[in-house]
Order: sequence, then structure tokens, then C-alpha cells
Amino acid sequence: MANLTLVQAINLALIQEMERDDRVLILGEDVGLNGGVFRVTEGLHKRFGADRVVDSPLAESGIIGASIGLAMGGLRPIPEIQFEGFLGPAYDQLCTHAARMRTRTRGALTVPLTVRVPVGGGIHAPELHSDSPEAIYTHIPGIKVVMPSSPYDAKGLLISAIRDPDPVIFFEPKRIYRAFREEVPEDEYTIPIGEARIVREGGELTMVSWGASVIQCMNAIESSGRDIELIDLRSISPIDMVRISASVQKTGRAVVVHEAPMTCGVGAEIASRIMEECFLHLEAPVQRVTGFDCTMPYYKLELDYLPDADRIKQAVADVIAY
Amino acid sequence: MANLTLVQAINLALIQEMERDDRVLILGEDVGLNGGVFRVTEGLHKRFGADRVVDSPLAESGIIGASIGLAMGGLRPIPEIQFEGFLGPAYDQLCTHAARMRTRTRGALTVPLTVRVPVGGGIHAPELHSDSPEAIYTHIPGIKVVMPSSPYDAKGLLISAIRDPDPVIFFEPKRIYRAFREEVPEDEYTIPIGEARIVREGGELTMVSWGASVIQCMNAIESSGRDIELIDLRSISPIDMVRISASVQKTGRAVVVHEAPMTCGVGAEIASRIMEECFLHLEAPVQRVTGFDCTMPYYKLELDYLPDADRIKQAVADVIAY
Amino acid sequence: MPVETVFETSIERVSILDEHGRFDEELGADLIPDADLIKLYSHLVTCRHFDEIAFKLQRSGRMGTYPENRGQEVTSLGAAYALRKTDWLVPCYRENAGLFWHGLPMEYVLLHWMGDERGNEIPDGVNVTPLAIPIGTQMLHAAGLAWSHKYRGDDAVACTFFGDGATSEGDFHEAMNFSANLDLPVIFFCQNNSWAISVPTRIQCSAPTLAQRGVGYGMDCIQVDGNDLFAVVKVVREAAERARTTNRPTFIEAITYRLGDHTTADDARRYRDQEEVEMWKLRDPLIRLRNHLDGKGLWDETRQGALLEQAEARVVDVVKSAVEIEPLPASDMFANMYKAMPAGLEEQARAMRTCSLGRIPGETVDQAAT
Amino acid sequence: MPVETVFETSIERVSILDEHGRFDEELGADLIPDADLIKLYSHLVTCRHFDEIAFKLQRSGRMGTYPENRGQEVTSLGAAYALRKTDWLVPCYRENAGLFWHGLPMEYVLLHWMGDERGNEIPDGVNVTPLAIPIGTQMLHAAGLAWSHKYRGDDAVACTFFGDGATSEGDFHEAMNFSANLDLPVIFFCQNNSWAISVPTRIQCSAPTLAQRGVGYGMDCIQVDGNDLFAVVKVVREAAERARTTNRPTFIEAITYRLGDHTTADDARRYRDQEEVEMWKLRDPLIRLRNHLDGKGLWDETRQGALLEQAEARVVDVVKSAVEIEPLPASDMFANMYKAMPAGLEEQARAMRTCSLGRIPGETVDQAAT
Ligand SMILES: Cc1ncc(C[n+]2csc(CCOP(=O)(O)OP(=O)(O)O)c2C)c(N)n1
Ligand SMILES: Cc1ncc(C[n+]2csc(CCOP(=O)(O)OP(=O)(O)O)c2C)c(N)n1
Ligand SMILES: [Mg+2]
Ligand SMILES: [Mg+2]
Repeated sequence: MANLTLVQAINLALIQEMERDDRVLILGEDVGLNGGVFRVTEGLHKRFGADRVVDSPLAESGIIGASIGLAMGGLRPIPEIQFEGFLGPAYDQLCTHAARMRTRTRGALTVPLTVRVPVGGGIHAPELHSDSPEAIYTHIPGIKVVMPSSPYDAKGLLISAIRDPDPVIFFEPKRIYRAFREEVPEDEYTIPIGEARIVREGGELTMVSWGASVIQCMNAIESSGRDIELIDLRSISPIDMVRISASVQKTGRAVVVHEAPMTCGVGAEIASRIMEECFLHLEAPVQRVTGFDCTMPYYKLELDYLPDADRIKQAVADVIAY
Repeated sequence: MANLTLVQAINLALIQEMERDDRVLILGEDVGLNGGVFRVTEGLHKRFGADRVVDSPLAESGIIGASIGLAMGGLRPIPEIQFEGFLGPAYDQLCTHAARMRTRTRGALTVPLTVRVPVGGGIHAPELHSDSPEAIYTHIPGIKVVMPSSPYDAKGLLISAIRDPDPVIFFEPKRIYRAFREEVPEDEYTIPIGEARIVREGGELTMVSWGASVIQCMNAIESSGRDIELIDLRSISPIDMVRISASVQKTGRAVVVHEAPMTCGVGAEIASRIMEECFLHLEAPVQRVTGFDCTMPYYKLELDYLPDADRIKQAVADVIAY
Repeated sequence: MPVETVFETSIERVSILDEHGRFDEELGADLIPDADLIKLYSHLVTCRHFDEIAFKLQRSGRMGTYPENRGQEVTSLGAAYALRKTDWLVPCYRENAGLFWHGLPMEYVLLHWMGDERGNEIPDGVNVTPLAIPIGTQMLHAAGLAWSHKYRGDDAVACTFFGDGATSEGDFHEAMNFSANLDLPVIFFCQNNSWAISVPTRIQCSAPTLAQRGVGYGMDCIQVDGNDLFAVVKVVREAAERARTTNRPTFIEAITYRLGDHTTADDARRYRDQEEVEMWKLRDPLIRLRNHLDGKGLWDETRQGALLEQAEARVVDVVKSAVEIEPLPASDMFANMYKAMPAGLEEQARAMRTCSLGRIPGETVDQAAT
Repeated sequence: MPVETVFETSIERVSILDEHGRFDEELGADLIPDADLIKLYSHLVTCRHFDEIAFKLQRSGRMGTYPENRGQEVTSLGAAYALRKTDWLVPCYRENAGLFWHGLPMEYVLLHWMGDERGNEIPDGVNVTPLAIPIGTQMLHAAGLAWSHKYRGDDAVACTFFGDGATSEGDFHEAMNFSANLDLPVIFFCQNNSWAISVPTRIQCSAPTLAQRGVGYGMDCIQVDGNDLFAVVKVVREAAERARTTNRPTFIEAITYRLGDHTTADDARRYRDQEEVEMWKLRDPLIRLRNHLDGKGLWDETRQGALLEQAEARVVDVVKSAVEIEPLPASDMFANMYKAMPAGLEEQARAMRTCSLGRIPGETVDQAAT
């Protein structure tokens, strides 16, 4: 057991998987000598050498496209995209190839890659360094999407992602990269992709969230003093509807919280499925507390944009008062 | 009045807007001499010349990125992307620039462009010629998304899109490009972006759809003999919740139909909003009839993938029996 | 010096068996043994026949859109012949001759265009990627595949094929740049056939040659007569040797021509002159090679007749196996989305209705979602 | 001929005032009148001071991440000086000197890095696009802007700035290719400062020069000493003239160096040697120009002292207006999403809560959504 930040937990998972499997290699912008702009790959270049930790040209489509080839060639590439705002140039390679290669070839060629991407707002960064595009990739069949909210989950989820036979986007909530530490086992362990975590049990209302927002939810719940069940999705695609529905059938009320804009966000999918699966149990409409339907503003206003404890508590009050 | 196909109605709208406003120009792959692979720009090259109907290099990001510059320069570009499956390379320019330029510059620079894109399945085309990515762009604030289901709407919506001061993606359901004809006024007229159309009134259930699926809905409704209100969204972003909610508050039941995969599709957003706005009126959960959560299969199976009258009728039966 | 020259380069063009039938002994001698030459010619004739039949299948409604290969067969075949079975071919969609030579079963290409994924289910040991529909995107996969071999320490290379139009895509640039700067054993084989559907090459590249696209990457680049089997074999051999020994990529521009429409959905008469087509028909690579074989006394009408019969018989079988393949069950679309099917998808597959509707109302979650 | 040369080219490098202070009279004479030279030098000193203060603002927590311009000021300034106010500057984020010369108010750049969109609200008549955060994407906008002027028939050109790393992005290729093939009056100004954050230029381009990136497009391309104001002015003038008269684009590689960290979030000591930095400090463009002015008797310590005072006073005002600007209301994030705000968004803005929650339960739709 070591007391680690989320960044350290990811770094540890990378080291252990690279030790374990020499098919695993890392590529991306500044991941080498510099150890990544968030220092997630710190020390790896020295430890595993320039053949396994590769500073690539500045080209996201190239990073993902080449990784697809590496994966089809039998390796386990872990490309890093420096910020979620720069995943855009790689969108086409991810959707037209990574997501489709297995079904297109009926399993003859597969793409076991893990794309690591820092995500989300709250760190006063420049434009396009604070977005939350998880809904985009959740809509694309063939790609899995995960986002941990704690160091422990980060390590276990990343190891699962690296070992997964299919492409996984591993979103890293940069706001909590170093926000807190947690006991993380030294030895490797996995957290199954597709399994949500009940962070806190409760009978009055079900709250569903993921990534850095989970922390906002905890704050809201603690200061609200209500008996709320908090579910950390962890895997956004696929979604663990078994746990969500079981909880809502118990509580009859639900609030979903995420940073991305509301319209066509993952909250819409979860709310719809709750309605479909728990309609007769619902005492109030499922409420969404999300980013607004506008571009993530420059950082002076980012905290007004991001869902916070107050907005979450207001939602809880609305749902319970309904 | 002329009796026109959807292709002809679009062609007419393009001609009239180019006649009316010499800031309007068309660019894209094969839009010139060839008149577009679907012949939508037929005759325009001859009529308006190579300066206003431009065959561009084969590069979608370039087509959209250059169009953004043209628009910032005060023109009204109408880029064509040959198939929705090739919108991917332009995703980044659309989301990081077209959608953001106005808010980024607080109106100092704006991007009034209209991206024309054939969309959807059902024509036995090769891979990546049959997808429905509308949810992706509906999730992106700052871009409007429209999709007509008839020649009349196509002309009016396209003219509105071209005149709109903000970026609009104009999806053209290729399955009904020539499926039927309709009386279309010779002179120009506009259909407000953001206004859905009540295709058919009814009291028993509300059905919401857009694009080619609207035709499947009509078939289902007619053969079901039920008293169903059919709403053609026409504008997918923004969504006309006023009409949808008013209808569902009347009928108490709703079914949403679209070709795209279910998860995080536009159907999820509509279902969620219906729940939020009509909860106390709902007799059954809003049901979604959509493409499956798998890659659009090669064409041998595409009709099994696309929602058809049978699946829609089954959904109606389920909702009413609920 | 206020103005000094800091870089100089030039592009060369290789031709061995030219359009007038002239054969350059110096470059051409023992490039291809006669026995192989006959095999290659026979393969070309079979592929040409396959192409004609595929076209007819579309016209008769038994197959979807099909892109004729006619006139370009020698480019991919010459490359495939110059490479090893352990090397990768990363094609676009006009490389049937090379893919078949490399081991892809002929019926696969028909199945692909018949809208059947079984046409992409590449057999084990055949190092070929599926036909690439999104233009320009596959070259990065070639870079990655080549990289995977370099990483493992074997000397296999990847050869990727694409058209003149494809060189306008950003992914082309990124693939070239990755390969050059990370030293990846890739051969970039551009088939400049004068057209990208209706758009002439000058709209894709206003430079005098496409070959010089490689200069900006410090990459070796060369132009070759793409209808000259000998020249293609020579330049690809040299590129492969370079890749194997130094991991340096090469950019090859092969000048060829698309004799048919872009695809069966196209009508080239709308945008190009018939004279141009007629002129290129005289440069048909098959005729050129046939004359060469005749000249060497390696071929004659009887052999040609026998070959055609074989080719027809072969293609009949191929068509049969593609047309008569057992129908795909609708559930097949779910089968290969993931190695292990997630619960929600499994439910959609079971009901063949969206999950939203797949559940009998009232059915409890646990039955449904697990 | 079996092997013939089909293309030849070379790249030249221009230098006028070299690092040793040698000035080439032939090329340099009457390139820049003395009066302008003094204006330009004064501007450079002011921008250098602005850069230092901006850095301090970040360090003292009054501003977010900031990318130092130090050492590269002459590239964008030389370009701006060589162009007209009617021309467009399409920058990346290290071109303060050029942008200010072209008319962008200094406080705008501070506001931008303070996380305030008012820093991008470009005043009417200032033909500048906002600082571009996504690398490589802005060059296509330059192509489109230049195109819009060609379309209208006036002779304005667009000059876009970017780094060595940006030339690895696909959008760079597409912008170059569009401009070359559609004849767009664009100047592509690459600032090769040796680094892309921690990645050295050779990973972005293994060719001997970046300038040769233009060869593949048949574009005029040239390399220039980017720390030499005279040379930069000369090459940009020629490029602008070419663009105005022939609509042909030009690719310029300016050799310069990033003397500071990539941004205030970076620590360059992790990846580059201090000797390299020290060596480049000797090539500081400001020192070089100052010595030249001294040599010509156009400058002295008194003037320098006075200039520094002015610069400080000016920057104090700039900082003041940026720091003391009135706070942005939260509702501002909604104000400019569209020309006309859609109902749903209007509702979110009203409630400052997601639409999902913005409605008092039971409130009917018509009140809510219209
Ligand atoms: C990304 C993308 N954009 C557009 C298309 C539509 N399209 C199919 S083939 C083609 C032209 C390709 O020309 P070229 O690369 O020269 O290959 P050729 O067909 O001439 O062999 C186009 C535009 C596509 N398939 N993919
Ligand atoms: C598309 C994109 N990818 C990655 C980044 C992160 N990033 C910011 S600056 C930079 C390096 C840019 O290097 P260069 O183009 O040489 O410009 P310089 O900073 O050296 O002036 C990177 C990778 C980004 N902003 N945009
Ligand atoms: Mg071509
Ligand atoms: Mg740089």
C-alpha cells in the first residue's frame, strides 16, 4: 500500500503493465524526456527507453492512426493526447477505424489500444484545455470510455483498459490529478470495465456521476445531510444500468451530474434509460445537473459553468420537493 | 409551383440564393463540372462559373477550415461534404472553430457557413456512406443542425440556413433524395430554424422523428390505423421542445425514431426533456426506436439495422399497452 | 553569405519497358525471370477478366458499387511481386491484382462490394488490411504496422497504396511525417491516375510532380511509369531494400490511368474527354506486357486462348462462391462489435429491437440487463 | 531515357544583418528608412518589456498560463511591418510584437491569458484573428480569408504564423495544398524556434530544412534568419508582392529560438541544455538591432533610458486596464453563442441552471420554453 495521487497511481499502473508485457508502448507529444505536461509518464523514458516511450510529431490523427497500426500489428500502444481539446483531430481515426476494425473484419484484425486523455475543467487553463467530450465517444459503438474519480480506481481501470482487447479511451480528470491521495495497493489489480461503484449508500435519492464531478457530488451530499446513494459510473461506455436501475428502483429519485453540456450529454442517456427501466418507481423526473449548452467559457467564468455543490443541492431539493 | 424531388428542391434553393447574394459560393469535392456525386449542384458550375462553384482538393478539414476563413472574411460559403462518413476529418474545425468563433470573439468574428452533407442509410452504399452523426453535432454548442424530410422543407430550411448568421449543418437524407416529388413554390421562402412541423395530428400518442425516418413513421402510422401525432423535428439543434411538450402533454405517450445508434443519440435528449417537461402527463416511458448500438453494418444487413414500420409499430403497441 | 543555397534536390523518373515497347536491357536484365514473367502476365489477364465480371455483377444488380481497376493493374502487382509474404499490403480499393498475388482470396473482394463483411475477414497469414473506403486514412495504419515490425526487430515492411487525391488529405501528411521522422519501414505507393472522381490531379497538386511530395519530409522519392511492370518492380525492390536495411521510408509516384469510370456510380463522360481515354488505352499495361512476351517468344495466341479459358473458369468459381455464400443472420451485426459483448448490447441482439424497446414492460431490471 | 530527371529545385537562405553584426549593404540598403528603424526598435523594446511583465503577472498569480515571446519578436514584427493594415495577420500565440504593430491593443493579449474573451474582441478595422490555441488549425483560416479577398477582387493578403511543431499537423498540409492549388494569396510564416514544448524540431521534420516543406506543393519557399529584422522584412515583402500580383502563396521558414520556457507551465531545463540557450542569447534580435543602430549613430544610452521609461509607463497602463477591467457577469457565457439566443438556451441563461433544473416543477411548458 502506498498513499498516492491520481497522477502517481496512473504512473504506477503504466510502469507495472510495461514491466509485465513488452508489447506495451507509449507514444505522444512530450511523453518522453519531459514525462508529459502533467508528469504522468515521469521517469518512464529513462526506465524503458526511447523505443517504448516515444515522443511523436505534433499530430493527433497521426498518433492515433499509427497506434491503430501498431495495435493491428499485435502491440498494445498507449497513445497520449495532451488535452481533450486536441482529441478532435483524432476523432476520424478513432471513429472510422479504431471503433470499426473488429466488426469490419469480423475479428480478423483488432485494435487493442488505450488512449489516455486529460479531461475536464476547473484548473484555470487556456481555451480547449477544459472540455468534456465523453458523450461523443459514448455515442460511437466499438469504443469503450472510462473515467476514474480516485487514485485506486485509476490504477485498476487503467490496467483493465490496457489489457482490454478493444479500444478504450481513458479520460483522466485533470482537476483531481493531485487533489487528494489515497491508499493504492502496490501489486496490480483490475477493475472490470462496465462496473459502476456505489460510493455511498442511501435510500432517498440516487445520484449518478463520474470523474471530477463525483467530488462535487460528495460535497453536496455531505452538506445536504440527506440520505443519498452516490454512484460513480467509472465506465461511461458501456454504462452499468444494472446498478443504476437497482438503486433508482429503491430510491425512486435520481439526479445525474456531469461537466459536459446538457444537450445530448451522457446524462440524457442515463435519464432515458432510468425512465425506461424504472418508470413505475419514479417519484419525480430524473434531473440533470450539467454544464450549460454553451462553449466552455474562458477560465474567468469556468466555475460558473461547472456544476458545483450548490447547483447539485438545488437539484436534489427540486427532485425531492417534486 | 413545380413538382420537385428533394434533390431538385435543394438545387433550386442554391440557385436562388446564389442569384440573390453574390457572397454565396459553393466548394467541395466534385461539386463543379460533375455537379456533385448526387447531382445536387448540377448546372451550377456552368451557371455561376468556377469562382463561385469550386472543386476543392480532397480534404474535408481543408474544405471546412477554408470555409471558416471565407465566412470570417464576410462571404457565405456553402461547403459540401460528400458523405456524412467523411465529416470526421472536419470534426475538429467544426467544433474548435466554427462553433466557437462568435463566443470566443464576442461577436467580433463570425462564421455564417452552411455545411451540406448527405446522410443516413438505406441506399445499399459502401461502408461509411450510411451513417447518422447528427447527435455528435447536436452536443456541440454553437452549431445548428437541420435535416429536412421533404422537398418543400428542404428548400425553405436550406435558404434559412444559408442566411443564418451562424454555422449550420444541413443534413440531406440521401435515401429520399429522389424517393418522391412534392409541390415546391418557385419563389424563395424560409422555414424558421428551430421550428418542428406537425406532420399529422393525433391524440393517442406522439411520435417524433426527422429525416428519412419520418417516411418510415408515416408508413407505420398508416398501417397501424392508430390516432398518432407525428412531429417532424426538422431542426435537431435547437430542438423545438415547445411543440413536442405540448403534444405529449396532450397524448401522454411518446415514441422517438431515428437511424443513429440509441446510446447518446438525439432520442435520449428528447426522451429526457419529455420526462422533465411532461412527467405528470406520461402514461408510459418514452420509447426509442433507433439504430442499434453497433456500427452500421455493410449493406446486406442495413435494413435490419434501420428502424422500419414493424419496429415502430411494435414500439407504439408497447407504449400503449404499458 | 547574404543569400546562400542551403538545400538542393532533384526527382527522377524510371522507365524500363516504355509505351513504345522499348526495353532497357541495362536496367531490365534479370529483373524478372521469364517463368515469373509468364505467371505475372497470366495473373494480370485473370485480374482483368475478374474486373470485367465484377463490373457486370454490379450492372446486373447482383453487387453494389464497384470501382474498376482496369488500366492500373500493374502498379499493385509489381509492388506485391517485389515484396515478401511477410510484408504488409495496405490498400485503398484499386489494388485487386496486388492483393490477390499477395494471397487475398478473389471472392473476398466481391463479398466486400456485395456489402458483406466476410469480404474483410482476412485469412491468417495473409498480411493485407481491408479495402479502405475513407480516403487517405490507411497510410497511418501502414506506418503503425511497419513500426510494429521494427519494434519486434524483424525486417518486414509495409507498402501502402493510395491515389493522387489521397495526397491532399491531412492524414497523408501525418503518415509521411511520422514515417520519415521516426524511421519507419514504409513504402508509400501513390497511383497517380490523373483523376479523383471528376477532379483532375492539378487540383490536388499544382507541383510538376507528385513525387516531390516526399521532399518536405527528407524522404527518398521517385517517379515511375506505373504501366511498366519492370520499372515498378525495380523501384519497389529498391524501396523495400532501403526500408529493411535502414528503416527509411520511400515515396513512389506511379503514373498510370483510370481507364474506367471512378466507380459504377460514376459517369466520367461528364468531366473528361474521350480522346484522353483513347490515348491512354494505347498505354494499357497488359497490351504492353503481352507484346513484350510475344517479342521474347514467350507467348502466343494459343497460350492466350488457354489462359483466357482458365481465367474464365477461375472467375466463374469465384463468383459462384461469393454469390452462393450462406446468408448473414441479422444478429451478425452484433457479433464482432467487441471481444465480449456488453450486457446492454447483448440485450439488443437478443430482441433485435433497441434496448429501449427490447424489454417487456414491467420486466425487472435484473432479468433484463444481466 | 530509362532514368531521367523530371524536377530540380533548391532552397535559399537570406541573411542581411547577421549575428556578428555584419550588414549586407546590397540587400539591406533602403530596405527600412532610419526613422522606421527607430520606431521598430522602440516597439521591440516595449514588447520585450511587456513580455517580462506578463511573465511576472502569471508568477504573481494575476494571470494564467503565458507563453513568453522572448527571442522571437523580430519574426512577427518584420512581417507586420512589411504588410499593409488591410492585410490579415493570422497568429498562433507568440506574435505579440507583430500583432501590436498591426493594431491589436496590448491589453487584449493580457485579457486573453487572464481567461477573458474580451481579449479576443478584435476592434473593427484591425485585421487580426484571435490567438490560436489548437496548433496548426489557423492556417486554413488564413487560406479562407485570403480567398475572400481574392473573391472580392481586392489585393489584400493573409499572413499566418505558426511554429515548427505545427508543420506536423494535417491541417498545415491542407492549408498549404489549398493555397497552392487554388492560387490563394497567403504567406505561411513558420517560426522554427527549435522546440515544440520539449520535442526538438528533428522529430517534426527530419529534412535538412523546414523551408523545403513547400516543395511538395510547388510553392515558392525560402529560409530566413528570423532574428534578422532586415532579412525578415525583405522576404515577407517579396512574398506579399507575389501574393498580390499572382495570388501565389509563399512558405517562409524563419530560424529563431525560444529563449524562455514553452509557457509559464513548462520547465525547459528538464529537456534542453543551458549551453544551447546561452548560445542563442548571443543572437538575441534586440541586441543585434541595438548594436546596428549604435553603429549607425542612431541610438545611445540616453535614448535607451528614455525609451525604457516610456515602455514601463505604457505597460503599467496596459496592465492597469487589463487588471481593473469590470468583472464579467456569469451570464456573459451565453451572450454570444448565437446571434439570436434559442429558447432553450435563453432559459438556461435566465436560471443559470441547466434547463433540466431551470424549471419550477409543474411549471407549464409554454411559460418555460418560450
Ligand atoms: C475521406 C473521404 N472523402 C471523400 C471520399 C469520397 N471519394 C471516394 S473516392 C474519391 C476520389 C479518390 O481519388 P484518388 O485518391 O485519386 O483515388 P482513385 O479513385 O483515383 O484511385 C472520393 C472523393 C472518401 N471515400 N473518403
Ligand atoms: C492540436 C494541438 N495539439 C497539442 C497542443 C498542445 N501544445 C501547445 S503548444 C505545443 C507545441 C507547439 O510547438 P510549435 O508549433 O513549434 O510552436 P512554439 O510553441 O514552439 O512556438 C503543443 C504540443 C495544442 N495546443 N494543440
Ligand atoms: Mg486518382
Ligand atoms: Mg517551436
